Amino acid sequence: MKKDFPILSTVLPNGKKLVYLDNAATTQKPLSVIERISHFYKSENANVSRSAHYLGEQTTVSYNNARKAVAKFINADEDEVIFTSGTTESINMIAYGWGDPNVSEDDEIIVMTSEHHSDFVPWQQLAMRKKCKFKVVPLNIDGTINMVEFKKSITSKTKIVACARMTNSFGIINPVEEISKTVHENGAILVVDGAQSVPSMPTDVKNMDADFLSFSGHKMLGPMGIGVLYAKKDMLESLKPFLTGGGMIDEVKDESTTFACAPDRYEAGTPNVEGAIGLASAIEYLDEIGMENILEHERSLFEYAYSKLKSVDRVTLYGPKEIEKRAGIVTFNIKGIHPHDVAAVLDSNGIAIRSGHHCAQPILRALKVDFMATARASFYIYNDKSDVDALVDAIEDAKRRF
Amino acid sequence: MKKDFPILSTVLPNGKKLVYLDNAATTQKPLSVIERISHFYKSENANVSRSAHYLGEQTTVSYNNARKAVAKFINADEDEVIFTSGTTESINMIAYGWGDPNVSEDDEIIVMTSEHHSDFVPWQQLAMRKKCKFKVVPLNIDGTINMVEFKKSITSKTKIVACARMTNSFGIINPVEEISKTVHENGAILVVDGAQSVPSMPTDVKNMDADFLSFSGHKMLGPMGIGVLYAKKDMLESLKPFLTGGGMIDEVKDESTTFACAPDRYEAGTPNVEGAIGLASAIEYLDEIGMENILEHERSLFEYAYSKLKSVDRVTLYGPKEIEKRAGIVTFNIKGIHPHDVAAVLDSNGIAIRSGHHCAQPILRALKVDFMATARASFYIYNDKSDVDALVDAIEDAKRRF
Amino acid sequence: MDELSDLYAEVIMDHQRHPRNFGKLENFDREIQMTNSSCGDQISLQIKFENEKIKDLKFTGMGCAISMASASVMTEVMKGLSVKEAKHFCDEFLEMIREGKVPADDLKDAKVFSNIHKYPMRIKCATLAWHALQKAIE
Amino acid sequence: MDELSDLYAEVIMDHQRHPRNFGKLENFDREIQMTNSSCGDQISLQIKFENEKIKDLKFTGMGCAISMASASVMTEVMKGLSVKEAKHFCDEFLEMIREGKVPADDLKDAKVFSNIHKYPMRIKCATLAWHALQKAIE
Ligand SMILES: Cc1ncc(COP(=O)(O)O)c(C=O)c1O
Ligand SMILES: Cc1ncc(COP(=O)(O)O)c(C=O)c1O
Repeated sequence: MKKDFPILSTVLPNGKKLVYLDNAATTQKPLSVIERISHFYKSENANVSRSAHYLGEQTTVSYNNARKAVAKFINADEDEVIFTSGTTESINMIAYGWGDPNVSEDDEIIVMTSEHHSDFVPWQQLAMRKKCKFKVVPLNIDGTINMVEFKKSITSKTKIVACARMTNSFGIINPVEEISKTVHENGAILVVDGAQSVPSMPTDVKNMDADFLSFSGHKMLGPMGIGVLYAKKDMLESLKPFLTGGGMIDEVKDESTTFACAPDRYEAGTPNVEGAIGLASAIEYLDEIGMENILEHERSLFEYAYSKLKSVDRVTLYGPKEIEKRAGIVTFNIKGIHPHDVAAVLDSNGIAIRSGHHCAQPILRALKVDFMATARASFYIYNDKSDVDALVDAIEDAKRRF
Repeated sequence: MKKDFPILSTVLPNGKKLVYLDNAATTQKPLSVIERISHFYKSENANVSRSAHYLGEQTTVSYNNARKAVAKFINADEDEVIFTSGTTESINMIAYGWGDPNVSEDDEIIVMTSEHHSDFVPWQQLAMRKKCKFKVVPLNIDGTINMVEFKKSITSKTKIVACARMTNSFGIINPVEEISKTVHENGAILVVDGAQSVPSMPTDVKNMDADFLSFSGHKMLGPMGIGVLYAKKDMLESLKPFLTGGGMIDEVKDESTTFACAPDRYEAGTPNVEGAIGLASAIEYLDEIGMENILEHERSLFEYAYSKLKSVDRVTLYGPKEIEKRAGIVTFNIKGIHPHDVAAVLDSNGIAIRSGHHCAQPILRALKVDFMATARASFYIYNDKSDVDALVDAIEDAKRRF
Repeated sequence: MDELSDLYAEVIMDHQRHPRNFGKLENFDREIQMTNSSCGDQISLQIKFENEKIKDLKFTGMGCAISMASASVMTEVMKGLSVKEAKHFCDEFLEMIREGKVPADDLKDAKVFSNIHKYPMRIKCATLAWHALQKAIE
Repeated sequence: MDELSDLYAEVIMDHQRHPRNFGKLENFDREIQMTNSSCGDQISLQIKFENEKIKDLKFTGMGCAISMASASVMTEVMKGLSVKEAKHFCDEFLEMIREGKVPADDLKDAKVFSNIHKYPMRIKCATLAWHALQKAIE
């Protein structure tokens, strides 16, 4: 499979072969996606919907088909799929578009301590705008959600619960089905951050009963600058258009504007057609492998890495041990070496990992993680055991140097 | 030059050669831009800033260089350049990020009747949120701004004036320097919509003294999904971060969040690096031609088309006659034929134009334009006189058929 | 002629030039306004019912040849139909346009729009009046 | 060794292992906290002035080898300098790091960071403490 990804044959200036283990940050693109983008600009490109000529028709059809492909991929209806620029914009769109008109001072908003900043700060800021309660659910020592505490914190005043299906810090798969039940029993809505889960496991919005789901194209083989907001049909009534402008209006008068129907009403301005068709092409590639197989593959690499690293001196591994709670992310620290220095030594060995707070300061603070930072190796479809071996060797190199 | 643009050699299924005259909607991409994008995904792609490895470094350097290129192109400082997903998002970012915290009930917001919906609706909605006055400046009969009325409408209560430097409906170049003076004398801020002007003429933010300027990559040879918000340094104090999340924070605590410095604080989430470097590559191409030359080229095609069409029976041309008020957009109607049908006949002749309201209903309503819609042919760097000849011939064909 | 006659068939051009039932009813039971937001086409439809039947209907509007001809044809074929028949007719028409399905029943003049499904950008034009009718009788 | 010794020079490793002036001052005139938001490195810097001179300074913080060593070196070279000299020294250091400029003056141990400008992702690490000082004496 590596040969489908041109970048994976990169050799660093120092002669080392690239081993890309930073997939939770962004994934590499197969040739089919890269070529789909080129083909778009070489033979289809026009503005969408409003230009009734040959190219405009090509583009509009491709864009609509991309929406259908995304809808099918997550088991949603077409009208429930809104294209955005990424997970962060999707979540802000819910916070402003649904939160602002529907949340008031007496309400409560609940997030998990393990949320990514993009699924934490927008809710915190919404709570600040509304002067309402903002509850952060504590974690167990292994970084999983403390479900007892979560169930205690939710009340009839809770309006919104935000939760990632998979965390980016430790790669923990949260029990969203169970959370969803509790949320709906209490009359709140569930907003799921799928930035990590959608690329790595099967997604069925009806099964998990999410009211909103967000994810990013670039983390699942697609191009940058495209993301998705899934909004359950029932929510479309109460979801206010957030960005306004061309393409989302029905009629503009001096005093007032009427808006188009969903999904158009939520897509102001020229959409990123390139991004949408690139994402659709990525989905085609993923579907061919099968999302079940992807999860299994990630887990097998995780288990292999975990079993090798757990006995390595000075190495601390974060997160739960149970494989069913995890996907392909190994988060660790080496005693006495700051993760940035770990990353630098690994990089000199050709190995690309991420170091730092991973946009997840609350969990690092809560678990009192050394340096308030970690190293993180994250696997994807094109990684194999030899990549893990290279990682382990490089960790030994880091230990020797520091 | 046409050979730099692969799509321009398209032959339609009916055997007609493509003549692309829908450039005000979106432009085609030169091979250099298409290949820059492929190259990025084939050998540089990573997440920006936070991934300290070989690819992360490549990507970060390319992204920063793209910002420098954009800054230089409009004579701004690097910190004043914020990447967005397009003009529409840029304008919304000002309306929410500057408008909401700085406008109150007693204030006034002024826009021109000729604004694009993306530079009209966000201001109208802001005024509605704030319950403040929303003034729409009337036009002269030729669609230019009535400057006497504009100067009468502005008062010491005016907070924001929004104006396109070039309109997309008729391609009129507005006197922003003069408007800017009046706006600042009255203590208001000037928000310039550069979606049409930045691609077609030299831009110097210091010269025009804009407080904010927005534009889109896709209208200037760049990819879709990338845009720019220029914010004058003085405005950064009062411009609140609008989208929140990863990458724009300084420190996240449960109770509060501190934000990073500009421009990072305004770029939440994984940025569209592909888009930014694609735009930088487009700017390189444009710079080689020279923006002065581009304006001159567009005007020469406009004059040629205007002189041919003005004597054609049944054809109505919109907008001022003075060439110094125009760039390469010819807006017209044919008596008795709806512009959609005009576009369909032209399309069958291989000619791509746009028909409809061009996201500019207010001007069409104000000028009582037939059908509340027009046909619009818009030229760009790769068009030539033979394209205009083909347009004129196809107009005759439409007249024969209807 | 050429491939354009696919789109602008004789019958369509005739209805466009001489729209039937164009205007306002003196007496009507239901009035529907609808716009096609992407292109700006507008229609206003008035209907007079009698005994669960469409006794009379008229339209006014602004739009391209396809949307005006389609409205004209629609009013012509609908006049006199029962509400149930009209609904069925609408469904058949919309399936023909959107999916290219050959209609089971005789759609009369409305059949001339069968080529439209090959022109995805014009589907909304051809269906606007029919959507307005659907809304009026739902 | 290999190219990594470019980045982690002996002197840097030494300062990282044994940071100088690490801790808190009993008495200080100015305290500055600074974070590198992209990677989370933090520094807290305390300074005691006397006669327009930096009489004493100490730091605490958390960060990578580069940022900690750079803070340690900075405190060492700055102790005893006049505010004016310190400002100048800072400017020279930052130009060396950011643009790779060979410093006109003798930057003493601070020169070991001259390779950092080849590592754009580490520039912020190497300059954090110096920015904190700049802010303290501006
Ligand atoms: C004058 C003007 N303003 C704003 C826009 C909106 O730009 P975008 O659709 O790229 O957001 C456009 C183009 O559609 C335009 O021509
Ligand atoms: C769990 C999670 N949520 C949200 C985000 C934000 O996604 P993006 O940066 O693509 O907007 C990320 C990735 O950075 C993530 O891993």
